[in-house]
Amino acid sequence: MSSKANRSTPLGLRISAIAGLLFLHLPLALIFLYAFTTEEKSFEFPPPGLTTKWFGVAWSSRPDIWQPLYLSLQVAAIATVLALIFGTLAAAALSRARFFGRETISLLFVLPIALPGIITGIALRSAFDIMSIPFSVWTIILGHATFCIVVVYNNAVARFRRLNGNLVEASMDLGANSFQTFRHIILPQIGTALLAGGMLAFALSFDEVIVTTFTAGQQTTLPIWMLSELIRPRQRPVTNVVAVFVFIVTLLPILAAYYLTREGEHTGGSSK
Amino acid sequence: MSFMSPAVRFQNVSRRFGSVRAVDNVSLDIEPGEFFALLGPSGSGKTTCLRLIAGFEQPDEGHIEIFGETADGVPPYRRNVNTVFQDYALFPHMTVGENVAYGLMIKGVGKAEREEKAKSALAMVKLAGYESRRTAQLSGGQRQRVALARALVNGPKVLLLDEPLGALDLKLREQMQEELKSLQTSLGITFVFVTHDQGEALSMANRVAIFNEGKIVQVGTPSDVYERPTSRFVADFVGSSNVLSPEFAATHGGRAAWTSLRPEKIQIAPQNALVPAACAHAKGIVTAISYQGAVTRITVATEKLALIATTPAGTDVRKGDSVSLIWPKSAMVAMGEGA
Amino acid sequence: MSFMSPAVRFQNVSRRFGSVRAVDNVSLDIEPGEFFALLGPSGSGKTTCLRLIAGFEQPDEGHIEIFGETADGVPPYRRNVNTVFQDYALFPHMTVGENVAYGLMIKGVGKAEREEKAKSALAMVKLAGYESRRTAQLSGGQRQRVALARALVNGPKVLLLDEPLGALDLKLREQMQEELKSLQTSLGITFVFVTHDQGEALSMANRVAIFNEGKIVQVGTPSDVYERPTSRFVADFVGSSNVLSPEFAATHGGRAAWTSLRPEKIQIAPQNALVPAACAHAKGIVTAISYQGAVTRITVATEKLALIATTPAGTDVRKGDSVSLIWPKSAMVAMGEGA
Amino acid sequence: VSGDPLKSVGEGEGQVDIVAWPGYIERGESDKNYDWVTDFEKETGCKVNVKTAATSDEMVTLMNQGGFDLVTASGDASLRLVAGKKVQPINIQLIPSWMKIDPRLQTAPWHTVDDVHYGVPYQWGPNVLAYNTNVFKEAPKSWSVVFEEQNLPDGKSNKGRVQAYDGPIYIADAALYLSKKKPELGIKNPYELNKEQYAAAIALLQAQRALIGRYWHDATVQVDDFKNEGVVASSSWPYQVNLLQADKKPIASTIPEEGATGWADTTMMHVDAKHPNCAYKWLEHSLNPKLQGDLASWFGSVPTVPSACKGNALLTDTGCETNGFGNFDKIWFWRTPTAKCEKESSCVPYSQWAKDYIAILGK
Amino acid sequence: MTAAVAERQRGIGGAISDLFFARPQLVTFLLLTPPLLWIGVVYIGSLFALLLQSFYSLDDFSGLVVHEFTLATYEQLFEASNAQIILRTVTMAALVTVASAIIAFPIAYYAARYARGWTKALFYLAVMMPLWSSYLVKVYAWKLILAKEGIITWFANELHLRWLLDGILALPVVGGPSLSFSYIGTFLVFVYIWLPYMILPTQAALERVPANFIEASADLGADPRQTFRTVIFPLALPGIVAGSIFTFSLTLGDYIIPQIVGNSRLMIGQAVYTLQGTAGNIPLAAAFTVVPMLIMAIYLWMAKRMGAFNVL
Ligand SMILES: Nc1ncnc2c1ncn2[C@@H]1O[C@H](COP(=O)(O)OP(=O)(O)OP(=O)(O)O)[C@@H](O)[C@H]1O
Ligand SMILES: Nc1ncnc2c1ncn2[C@@H]1O[C@H](COP(=O)(O)OP(=O)(O)OP(=O)(O)O)[C@@H](O)[C@H]1O
Ligand SMILES: NCCCCNCCCN
Ligand SMILES: [Mg+2]
Ligand SMILES: [Mg+2]
Repeated sequence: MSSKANRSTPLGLRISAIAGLLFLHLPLALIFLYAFTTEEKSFEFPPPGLTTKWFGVAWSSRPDIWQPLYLSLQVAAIATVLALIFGTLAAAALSRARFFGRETISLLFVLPIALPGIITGIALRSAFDIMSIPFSVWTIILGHATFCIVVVYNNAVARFRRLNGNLVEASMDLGANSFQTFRHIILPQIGTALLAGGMLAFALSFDEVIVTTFTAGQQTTLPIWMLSELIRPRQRPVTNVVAVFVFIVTLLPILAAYYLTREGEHTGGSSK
Repeated sequence: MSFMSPAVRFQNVSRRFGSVRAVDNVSLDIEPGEFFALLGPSGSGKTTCLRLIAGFEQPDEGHIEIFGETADGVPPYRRNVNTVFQDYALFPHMTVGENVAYGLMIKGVGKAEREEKAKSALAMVKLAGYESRRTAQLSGGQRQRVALARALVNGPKVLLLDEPLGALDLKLREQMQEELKSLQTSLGITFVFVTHDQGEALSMANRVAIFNEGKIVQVGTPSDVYERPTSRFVADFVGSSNVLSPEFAATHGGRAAWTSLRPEKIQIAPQNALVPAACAHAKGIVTAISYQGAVTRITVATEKLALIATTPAGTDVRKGDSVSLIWPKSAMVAMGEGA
Repeated sequence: MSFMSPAVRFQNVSRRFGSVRAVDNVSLDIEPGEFFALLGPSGSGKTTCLRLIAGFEQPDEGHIEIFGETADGVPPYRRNVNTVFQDYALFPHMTVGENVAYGLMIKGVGKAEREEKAKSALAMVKLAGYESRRTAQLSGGQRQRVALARALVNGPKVLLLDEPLGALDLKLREQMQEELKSLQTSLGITFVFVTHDQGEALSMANRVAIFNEGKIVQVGTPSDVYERPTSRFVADFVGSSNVLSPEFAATHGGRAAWTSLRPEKIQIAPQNALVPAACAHAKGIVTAISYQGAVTRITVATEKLALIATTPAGTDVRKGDSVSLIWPKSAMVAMGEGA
Repeated sequence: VSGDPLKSVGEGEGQVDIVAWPGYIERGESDKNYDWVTDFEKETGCKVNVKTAATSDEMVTLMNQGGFDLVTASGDASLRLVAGKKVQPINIQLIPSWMKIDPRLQTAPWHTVDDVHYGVPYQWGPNVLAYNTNVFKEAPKSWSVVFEEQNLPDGKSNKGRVQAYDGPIYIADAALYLSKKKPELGIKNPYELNKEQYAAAIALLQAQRALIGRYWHDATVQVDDFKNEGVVASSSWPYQVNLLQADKKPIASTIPEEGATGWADTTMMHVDAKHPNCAYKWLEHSLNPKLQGDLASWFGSVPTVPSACKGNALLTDTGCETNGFGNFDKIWFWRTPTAKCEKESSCVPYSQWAKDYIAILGK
Repeated sequence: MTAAVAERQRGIGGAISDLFFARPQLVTFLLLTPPLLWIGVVYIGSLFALLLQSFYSLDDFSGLVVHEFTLATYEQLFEASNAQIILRTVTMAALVTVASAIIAFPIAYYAARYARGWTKALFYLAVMMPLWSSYLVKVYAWKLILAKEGIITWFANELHLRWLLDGILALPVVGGPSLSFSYIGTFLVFVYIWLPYMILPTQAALERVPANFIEASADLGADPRQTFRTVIFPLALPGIVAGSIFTFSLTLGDYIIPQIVGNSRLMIGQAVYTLQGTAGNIPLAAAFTVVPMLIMAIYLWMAKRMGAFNVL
């Protein structure tokens, strides 16, 4: 990779890339804008007036936000942890050995993300029915972790594939047993991939509606809360306030993850 | 532990991968303190041999002993053997110092002590002061030395090196060859060294094993294998050689056997030059001249076969000249039967 | 297009990357039909030079002409120049045949015709019948030859090769060197060749340019640069050399200048051997002997400096012997001033 | 033992989970004046958890999933719930206010099966024709404005400007319209259609498809459609009309001459209700005249307790009449169509309705 | 002097490690079993349970599921109205996928090949942020954009482009009374929501195209356009295919977007969602789910062969 310096960006490319990004972001700007509208139930354009009161309202007089927020955080956190464990195990197993059926199994592991969420949802739901498992936080987590595993698995498998096998042997050569090697060598090497996978898993879980609809009983996760707020608005700007809040709170972790994972790529690849 | 037992002993060791016999019934003793080189073409089993010693592979057949103790089933992390990997395999998430101290940390050596030891190991390879560098900031030669320090700090009884100089450019390689050699001499550790560069093997090793297709075809001192190759394969593989057919050898004062004749033993003389009694000769026409700096390589087509001679630079033969090739009969080395 | 114009002309070309002067005010003519080698340490600007010729880089200063036509602003795809990349850069989504036919397809040559041409280009590099192979199924040497065929099939006027043999092992490399050389001779195309292997440069090239830090420090035939280095840098970089200080040279029959003396020019004689009139000599003690097969490399510490001599194998000196070193005064090559 | 009615109402379990139509159970969050939950919670210690459902199908689905104590089921859901054994008989002895219920509703067939009561009537009302008063200076007289392509009084076609309900039960609205428009079909009950009558209704709806930009599915979504999507006429509920009028939108409603379908909702109790005591407490509370009157005012519906019509500040004394108290007999309340029916020898069942309605929407 | 084959203290970890070393298959087995139990048994088992339901049927009279093997439900699946749903959904999914790929490519290409340093970080953020923003809130934002009284109309009026908008809305099939009541609207929202899922893998694939392939192509005479067509695009294709796994599958199964923005014509997701509620027609709902399952199975198989999984 050299000589970027004399390669100027073709104009057409620049324009279509920027247009594409605008397409991605103008609706987001709208979400921001309508967190400040004076309307309460349904939105019109242009907004009749602007106010910051909804931030106060959301903070102090809408206690119904907190429970779903907490539940979503809880579900996403646990699903992500489960996904990290199971996804890493699967990635480690499938990248270290070749055995009959390995290809099939690797295909199986991407299935939950490749099949529409509604199928995952209904299938799990009917399984819960058959086995008389009552709905609970755990059924939601089970549903989410099922597709989160894939996200972590994908990230981890890609990193394992690039992990220089000699590092593991070098560690054993220097006296470290399997566990020590895992802790001191493998984990730091795949750490950034797990971080990236974990973040994406968390994001997907935190925002998942469809699978949740089928695997939740009475519990209201944040997206479910949002859905009912949007369909039957009480104070519609409050929904936007919550969305904006989530947006801002996640900005920094995403940026941090970006730099961390980049560093990982860098050092991961420099061993040659 | 017996002081008489070899550092490494292979007893009829075989290692197969599917249908490939990577190492095929190899028996070998490497003595303590030797600088032992494994030489052979790509895929001939050199790396597999090292991996068997390190414990990354287990023999399918046969036994390996290290200093008289069986290595059967002993995992790498329980062998007092260390490896310098071809690509160094430095841990990219650790500093130079942490890399070197890794083995000690695993052993449970305290922080202060292992930092001290890492420091002196780095000093030994002339990298004092590099402790806190990132490995990505090192040049190839520096990495190689870190890998060496990381292995040596554990005080191995056998050090395995798999083409450690392969990735370096010529000048750096020459310099590292000298450093390695003097380190080995001063530490007295057994070095087992894989290379595909014969010059390296010949100049550095006490003994060389030549591999071909998983088998050892010859073991001996560098001059053994260079000057007395026992097979066409060795003659051809180690340096360049003219291989004379039994007939040609017989009619030129040698034995009726496949015979090796090194190019540098052949002198180029005018067509009608006198031939000393102890020498053989052949007439031919110069077909190619290749300048190589210190020497010039001249190809001469004789009636029967093309011979290559190397002469000091500046010889004024030209393409198309008719010349006489003269060589001492003693320079013809007969090799094994069908070799 | 004038037949008198050089194949490639650099006029005061510079290329900077940030503060690095990768190519620094280089002027150079490469004649049509030459086999021209660029030699120099890592980072000295060889690749950048090739990239300037190919058009992947544009000079920051100066001009490049190709066969008399300016290359300023001409994109790579409009230059009648082709490149064999160091890592071959074969397209993984195409078969061998498609790779070779790629340039023709781009030119709009019909399917039948380009397949025909690809076929004969592959035959030329001895890969007939490999058309439908995937590139992943090829060995290193085979890939290199596909890359060559892919470049040659377009009938370039200049072929650029960036360390094309770097990844191959010795035997294969020697074989490819011969193939390349004979191809170039038979096609008469101008080859510009980057290597870090001096042996390769010396034996293959008509002329060699030696690079250091973005500058050309010497251009000449192989024997020019080997036997008449104009600077310490060249003397040291090309082959191994004893560099004598002006004082040492002056007291030993040379000029009072930094002087190069090749090890193979030095003879080792007994302490009191007669010194012919045309020769210089120095006495010293043997400090190291390194067996290298064809030759043995002997280090002798004289009063002033350590000299290296190479002698044919079999010389029976030993470490610690007191010897006399004798060399023709003509072998001392004085180099530029502060070089 | 699940399914057996309670013999007496004991201590509350601390909560009650209810599936309800939007706007049916208010705790003052939308408008402080409309709150019939807070006091109940204080008195009984039963926390009320509400899950709103937009359609009868959604309600049935939620009840099938379980986890709820009560549901405010309309007639097209109630019998399905009874047949599906998802709801339990109600012991009316435990509901002192039972006798206050409008006699017309006490044994209504959508909650009484073989003389067993499966619920407590909650509210009822018509599916009105909502229209934009800027377009219609006078109230439209016939449902034809949504069924047949025509120019509206503003001179523009009704195409793309009218809506129909997104639910199979809307086939009954078409049948009701046809019962007047094409008397020769002999439609006597829009929920009991023989093959021929049914086919005519389907044909009408298929033709109507070309007029509809989007079917309305959710009450509050329809409010948006009236505001933002240029909808000028649609079958609707008084609830939407109230919301739109409160927002000063030029919307009014009428019951055209063909009459109207409607809903009469019943609070029913899940067979596996986990909080039966709180549920009974709520059932009794649901008949509270204050609640009934406030709700009628809020939703635009009619109380099932006639006494609620008097003296309610929010509803006002004319409220019940306005919301259709006198129209009870003109309203064809939602029911689940079944193959076995009274007026015809055999009728097209609901499953067929459901399938065909999907096909109509997809046309 | 320590023994050559050292006897270091083992501890429990060491002992297990020794066992693992001697039996590498055991390690693979131990690693693989838990995730395989989850995905291979629980998840796949659930899918089979669902699949099984599609071979039951619904009794029209009682509305109850008949637990007897029959293909009647599949017959229903291919009735005109249901076949229409499948066709409509697959067409939509295909168009959304193609459009996402077309819009995503320049972004991914720019990010992979031209953006450096902070611009690269900016691109990354720009793609990740929409992914982290609530799906529902985004969809509702679009409703406001597309509504008849919405933003697009507002701008069309301001810019005197109303004729253009009306012209678009007058298009047969895809048009409608308003953008938010039309296929165009549904399509736009789908493309918008799934776009990041297309950009990320495409960018990953593009980043893996070595720079010297592009130089080699130029060297052989290909101008940038030809290089793009013959080298860059084919090599980025696995990434696009990986992205299309998401866009295609997510469109196949989504029931929320077409319900909020659309013309009430059902898509598979909505059909499944309503069927399993409406009259509890689980068999038909299950039969409907078989369609995406089959499509995705074939799709995955092809994608795997193209190497798309490496950039998923
Ligand atoms: N893990 C393995 N699986 C399958 N085959 C293997 C494996 N390791 C080595 N081989 C095969 O065994 C043979 C010997 O390989 P080995 O690496 O020991 O050769 P080498 O002499 O080190 O070659 P090189 O000089 O190319 O490094 C080769 O044919 C190789 O392909
Ligand atoms: N694209 C680039 N950006 C920044 N610096 C560069 C770039 N390309 C080359 N350089 C720098 O220019 C100098 C010359 O590099 P070049 O690749 O020409 O050397 P080289 O002689 O080919 O070396 P090598 O033998 O290692 O291939 C080096 O210092 C290198 O780091
Ligand atoms: N960001 C919301 C999109 C939902 C994606 N869900 C993926 C799960 C697929 N089963
Ligand atoms: Mg090897
Ligand atoms: Mg280079």
